[in-house]
Amino acid sequence: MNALAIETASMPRRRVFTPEDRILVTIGLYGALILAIAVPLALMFLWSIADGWSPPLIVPKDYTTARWAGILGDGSLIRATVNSILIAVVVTVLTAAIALPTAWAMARFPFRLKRLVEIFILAPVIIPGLVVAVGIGQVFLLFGLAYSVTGVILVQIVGTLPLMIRLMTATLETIPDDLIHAARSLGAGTVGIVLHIILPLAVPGLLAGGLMSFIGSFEEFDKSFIVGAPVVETLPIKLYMYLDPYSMQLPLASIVSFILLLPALVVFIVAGRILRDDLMAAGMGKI
Amino acid sequence: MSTKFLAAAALALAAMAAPCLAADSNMKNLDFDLSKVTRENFYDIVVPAAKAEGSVTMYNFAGSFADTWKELITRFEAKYGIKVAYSDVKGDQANQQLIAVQAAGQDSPVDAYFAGGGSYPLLSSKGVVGNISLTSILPNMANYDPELAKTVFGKPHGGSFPLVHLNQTAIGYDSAFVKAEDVPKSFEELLAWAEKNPKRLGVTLPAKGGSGGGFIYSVALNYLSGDCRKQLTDYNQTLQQAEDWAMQSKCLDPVWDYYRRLLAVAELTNGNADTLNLINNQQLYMGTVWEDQVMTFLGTKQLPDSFRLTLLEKGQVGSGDAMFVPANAKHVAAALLLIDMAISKEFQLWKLETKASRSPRTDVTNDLMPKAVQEHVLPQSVYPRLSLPAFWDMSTALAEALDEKVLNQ
Amino acid sequence: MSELEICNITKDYGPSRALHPVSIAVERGEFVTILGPSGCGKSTLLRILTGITQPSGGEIHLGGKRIDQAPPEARDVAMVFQSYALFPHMSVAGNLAFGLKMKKVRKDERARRMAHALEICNLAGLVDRMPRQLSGGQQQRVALARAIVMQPSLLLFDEPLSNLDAKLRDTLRHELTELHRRIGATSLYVTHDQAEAMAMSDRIVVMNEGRVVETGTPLELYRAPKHVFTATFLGQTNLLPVVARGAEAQLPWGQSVALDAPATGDIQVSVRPENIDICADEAGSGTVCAVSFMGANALYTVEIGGRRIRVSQSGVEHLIETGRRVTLQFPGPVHRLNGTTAQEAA
Amino acid sequence: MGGLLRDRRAQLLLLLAPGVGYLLVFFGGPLLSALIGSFRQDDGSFTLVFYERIFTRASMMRGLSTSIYYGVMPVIVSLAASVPLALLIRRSFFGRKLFSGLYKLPMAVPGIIVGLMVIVVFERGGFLDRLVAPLGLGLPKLVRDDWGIGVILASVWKQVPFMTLIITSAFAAIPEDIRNAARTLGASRLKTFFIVEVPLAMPGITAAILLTFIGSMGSYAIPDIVGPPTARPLSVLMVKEFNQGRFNQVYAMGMVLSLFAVSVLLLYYSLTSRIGTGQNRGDAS
Repeated sequence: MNALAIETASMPRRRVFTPEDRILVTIGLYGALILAIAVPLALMFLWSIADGWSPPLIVPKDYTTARWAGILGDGSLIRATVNSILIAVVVTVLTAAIALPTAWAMARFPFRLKRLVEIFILAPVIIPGLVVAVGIGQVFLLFGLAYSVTGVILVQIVGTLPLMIRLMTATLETIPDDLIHAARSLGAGTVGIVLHIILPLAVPGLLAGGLMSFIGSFEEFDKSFIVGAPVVETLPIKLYMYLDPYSMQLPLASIVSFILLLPALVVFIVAGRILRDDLMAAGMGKI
Repeated sequence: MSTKFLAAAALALAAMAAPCLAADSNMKNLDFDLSKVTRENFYDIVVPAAKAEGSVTMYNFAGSFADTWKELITRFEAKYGIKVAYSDVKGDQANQQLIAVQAAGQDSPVDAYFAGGGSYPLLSSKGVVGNISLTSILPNMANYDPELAKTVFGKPHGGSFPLVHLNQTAIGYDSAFVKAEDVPKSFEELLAWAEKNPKRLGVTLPAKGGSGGGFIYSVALNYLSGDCRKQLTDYNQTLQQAEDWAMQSKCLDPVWDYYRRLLAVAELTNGNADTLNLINNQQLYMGTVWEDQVMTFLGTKQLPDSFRLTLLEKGQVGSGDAMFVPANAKHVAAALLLIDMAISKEFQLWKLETKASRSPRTDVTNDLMPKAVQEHVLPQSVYPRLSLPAFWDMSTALAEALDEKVLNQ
Repeated sequence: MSELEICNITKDYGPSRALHPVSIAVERGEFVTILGPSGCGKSTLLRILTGITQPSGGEIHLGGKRIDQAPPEARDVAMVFQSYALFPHMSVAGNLAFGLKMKKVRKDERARRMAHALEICNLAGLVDRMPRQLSGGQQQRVALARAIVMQPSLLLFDEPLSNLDAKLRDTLRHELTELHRRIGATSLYVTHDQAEAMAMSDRIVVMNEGRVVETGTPLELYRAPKHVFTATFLGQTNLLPVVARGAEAQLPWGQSVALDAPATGDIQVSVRPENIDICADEAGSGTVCAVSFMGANALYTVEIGGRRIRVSQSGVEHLIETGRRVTLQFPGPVHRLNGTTAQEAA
Repeated sequence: MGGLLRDRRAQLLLLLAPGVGYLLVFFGGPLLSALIGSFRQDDGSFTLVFYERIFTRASMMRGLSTSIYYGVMPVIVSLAASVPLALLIRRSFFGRKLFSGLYKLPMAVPGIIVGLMVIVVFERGGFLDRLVAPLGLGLPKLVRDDWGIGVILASVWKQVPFMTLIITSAFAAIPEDIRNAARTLGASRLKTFFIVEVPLAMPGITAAILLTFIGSMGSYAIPDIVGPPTARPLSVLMVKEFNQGRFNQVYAMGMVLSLFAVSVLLLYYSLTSRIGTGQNRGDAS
């Protein structure tokens, strides 16, 4: 509701279009979308159920669901999925909790070296994940955190924190100082302000950051594997084996891709209504 | 009665002997006296100890082996009532994990690890392989290939790293496009065929797939002789020494020349599966392949039924994958029992029939395969006659040198 | 003791001083306006009163209690913000209830106070609206209601009308005055708009450059400002250096006028435009440079003795054209200013 | 306590502590140990040999230039696609809401799956080839091709939504009045776009360019799967070294890659001279 109003408010006047224009734009954009996203996905789906697909066949002649049944029939897959969901939820909540105070500082305190702190927060995005993962893996072994759910959660937060902090910073920057002052003069203490003013107003950022963190955690492989596998089994850890680039079998890899993509697909179809573009852009597209 | 007594005795012994055992082997979690175990008393000592442990953790590095091990585990759990915690892993990363654990002095997270045969030098140099002479104490290894019982691809392993599955690199071709009389029989003929059919031969990039790595080592074996060949097959070299030699030696010039001419007319591919996919797409007619992977792809109709395999004269390398007990494993007895069952004749036969997975047992032979399967595997005329042992460190070194000397020039 | 006593409050930002010792007293029920140009320190003072900003020195007493060290939520002070600062995620009712909930006011009491505030602010039909569904004037009234529902000892206004258009501002100004009369809350109102200040206040505190310049009723400050700043900031005026000789003084162009307070020597006087009469006279020493007709009156700019004097003539039937010669007359005594410095006189 | 909380310096540190502290411990620490590791032999002695290998080996040097190539090209192509897309999305069309949710999907697709998609569609003898074969046409090689066009395509596919999102917002943030002012002052629609809107949207666009560049340059799965086997970027070579257990070499390569990315960032900052304070945001009073 809120997002809706602001989105329309940010584009107050659009150029006037004739209905034909609209139809052309609609056809063009959706056409491009189908070609770029739907067709590859459809082809991958065909691969996942094809029973043999060689030239000159444009679509497979025979189909099988045996492979789907085989992968889905693996009982440990459910356990891994539950693990993944639980870990993703905890990671998302912790990420938000850790990010909020820091984002508040980044959004509302002027200080020297702020730029430097910004770069540092962005750094996990810049530095190749493998380097960090190997380093963390060895540090965790010393602390006894390796092969524990705790370790996996801790290491995944390194990946989700930067985006969350940036999204939250962008959100919190938009809260006027006066609102806080008004709340204080109306008798709200620090806790009251956080609970009644900041958190409710940070909801768009929390939603955006939360969804991205959830997907990020749900699909994370490298770091989770190095720290957690195989004692902690998440869905990607279970499935990435089928995606070994050098011996990847297209039919199996397609099935796995679909299972991994499912949450992202759902989120982004829903996201059109929840995620605020301006926030996402402000959080991600600013250096 | 006597079993029970023995078990109790073994446990008591283990309790007393544990500290000194830990000192002379790298298995600090032993709960029975390993040094007393022989092929004869194996089950008497190990079965009770394994049942006391109650469970065993197993890693599998090969994606294509998941259902194979599922079968083994079903049989194992039914027979011994010991729970198997099974995980599919990515070999390279699992290796690094075990190395890190070992370096940190912690217990191994896995008890029985089905690992790539080529990873032995790396794993053993980092102390990851448990010092247990499996090949001399496991009863089912009595009929084990004596060569493999002591060495793995030339490296002595003292029985600690026994292969439980063998596989073979080969030249695969679609017989619908390659006539029987055109099938190359030597490396020269292969090159000639490629020059006559440009971009129809797929060569897997050695760094990205064993079929390519095996091929480059096979080429080197084919062209080198005398002292050069001695150096090429000197298994005592470390990876670093092999790299230095591969980078500098003039011995390998014929290999580089061969590759330069071959790659001018062949397609360099990004992996074993990549080569097979292109053959399925009828873009390539011939390529470097793994025999067992071809079986898998045929089974899921990702290769035409007309696909055939052959080996070149002077030989191509074969490899294998081992199941071993990592250092400081926690359920050693159960792991021993599991490996013993994996190498049993019944299981090896089953594996051969369903997966074309060759066996290191001398009593499991090709002619036991069903006729229909035999058509799609290497014919008896070439296998095992033309199978040569792989030397993966050298292969890696050659792959790196190929990068510097041919691919990036 | 006054309801609100501000004693020697100072505020420093590093080496720069935003407030020099400022002292203001406000009586119970009084409506006092702090008037000054932007940057004069009036908003800082307001923030110090709410507790958002900490003073560097001085004391504040409200209802006999010292409050300058208390956190904002512990002060019995409510503020109407320039931006209204309505909570965008709460309805009108939610905004009003917020402070009451924070202060743990009982539910029935809360309902009673809210109903009262809604009624006197004319918001009865808007309780369930969200702030973004309200017009500027409505938002303003909600902000006001949110402050008065607290029944604070002190009500602060930070230029609450500056975001509204001229006509609405006028209406709301009247409503505010009316409202104040009804609830009688001790109020401190900050603005830079002198008309607003004069129309609404019991007293005005004029501030400039972090200091209180002078304090008085609107009438006093307009008619008899002590300082040049007050004279120029409140309405329009002509500042003239004169030579005083007792009750009389000589204007720069030689004309003699009466002084409202006797003096001798070089002093400065302030003459409001409406206190000068203008007559067309071919022999006059002044020349009309500009005329603007304002409806109720006409404004002339007259050049005389090398100076430009502004004259306002009300009830005009025909205008004197530019270029015409005129004479100026001063029917009453002119106002003598204090604190005149040579520089200011120039 | 109260006094401490009043002190803004203490407040700031307290607030920064969770996020920055977390990253210092779980990211900075490992990074530092990686940095030290990149200069250490196994026996603990100092060495430059891992860096020396990067800058002396033909494959590594080619890897570095390939990394840069795979960083730059997708940016150029993405930009060419994103700007028109962003301008179109501003318009009102049917199903706009659904579209703006769907087009972002690639942002969440792991690189390895993107590589798989490219193979499924573009592999020689694959779907497209078979589709156009009856017409007597042949497709150019897009997988494993020497120019890495497949890699660039895949990276673009993954980056366009991100760029479009940022550019759309950058344009949306320009007040309509400024646009109108330019038009009333006589600028044509096209001129308004290039002289007024593009410069105003530039900060957003450059940020998108930089992040896309860093993202594409460091990506591993896509060039590994669809890139040519000969020219492999540093990221792919790094994983190869990891698989062989040469952690120190991995660290050194990671440092070189990171250093490159960071220096591009710093160059950007020095060009826009924004480093240091960051006083432009936050209210001091």
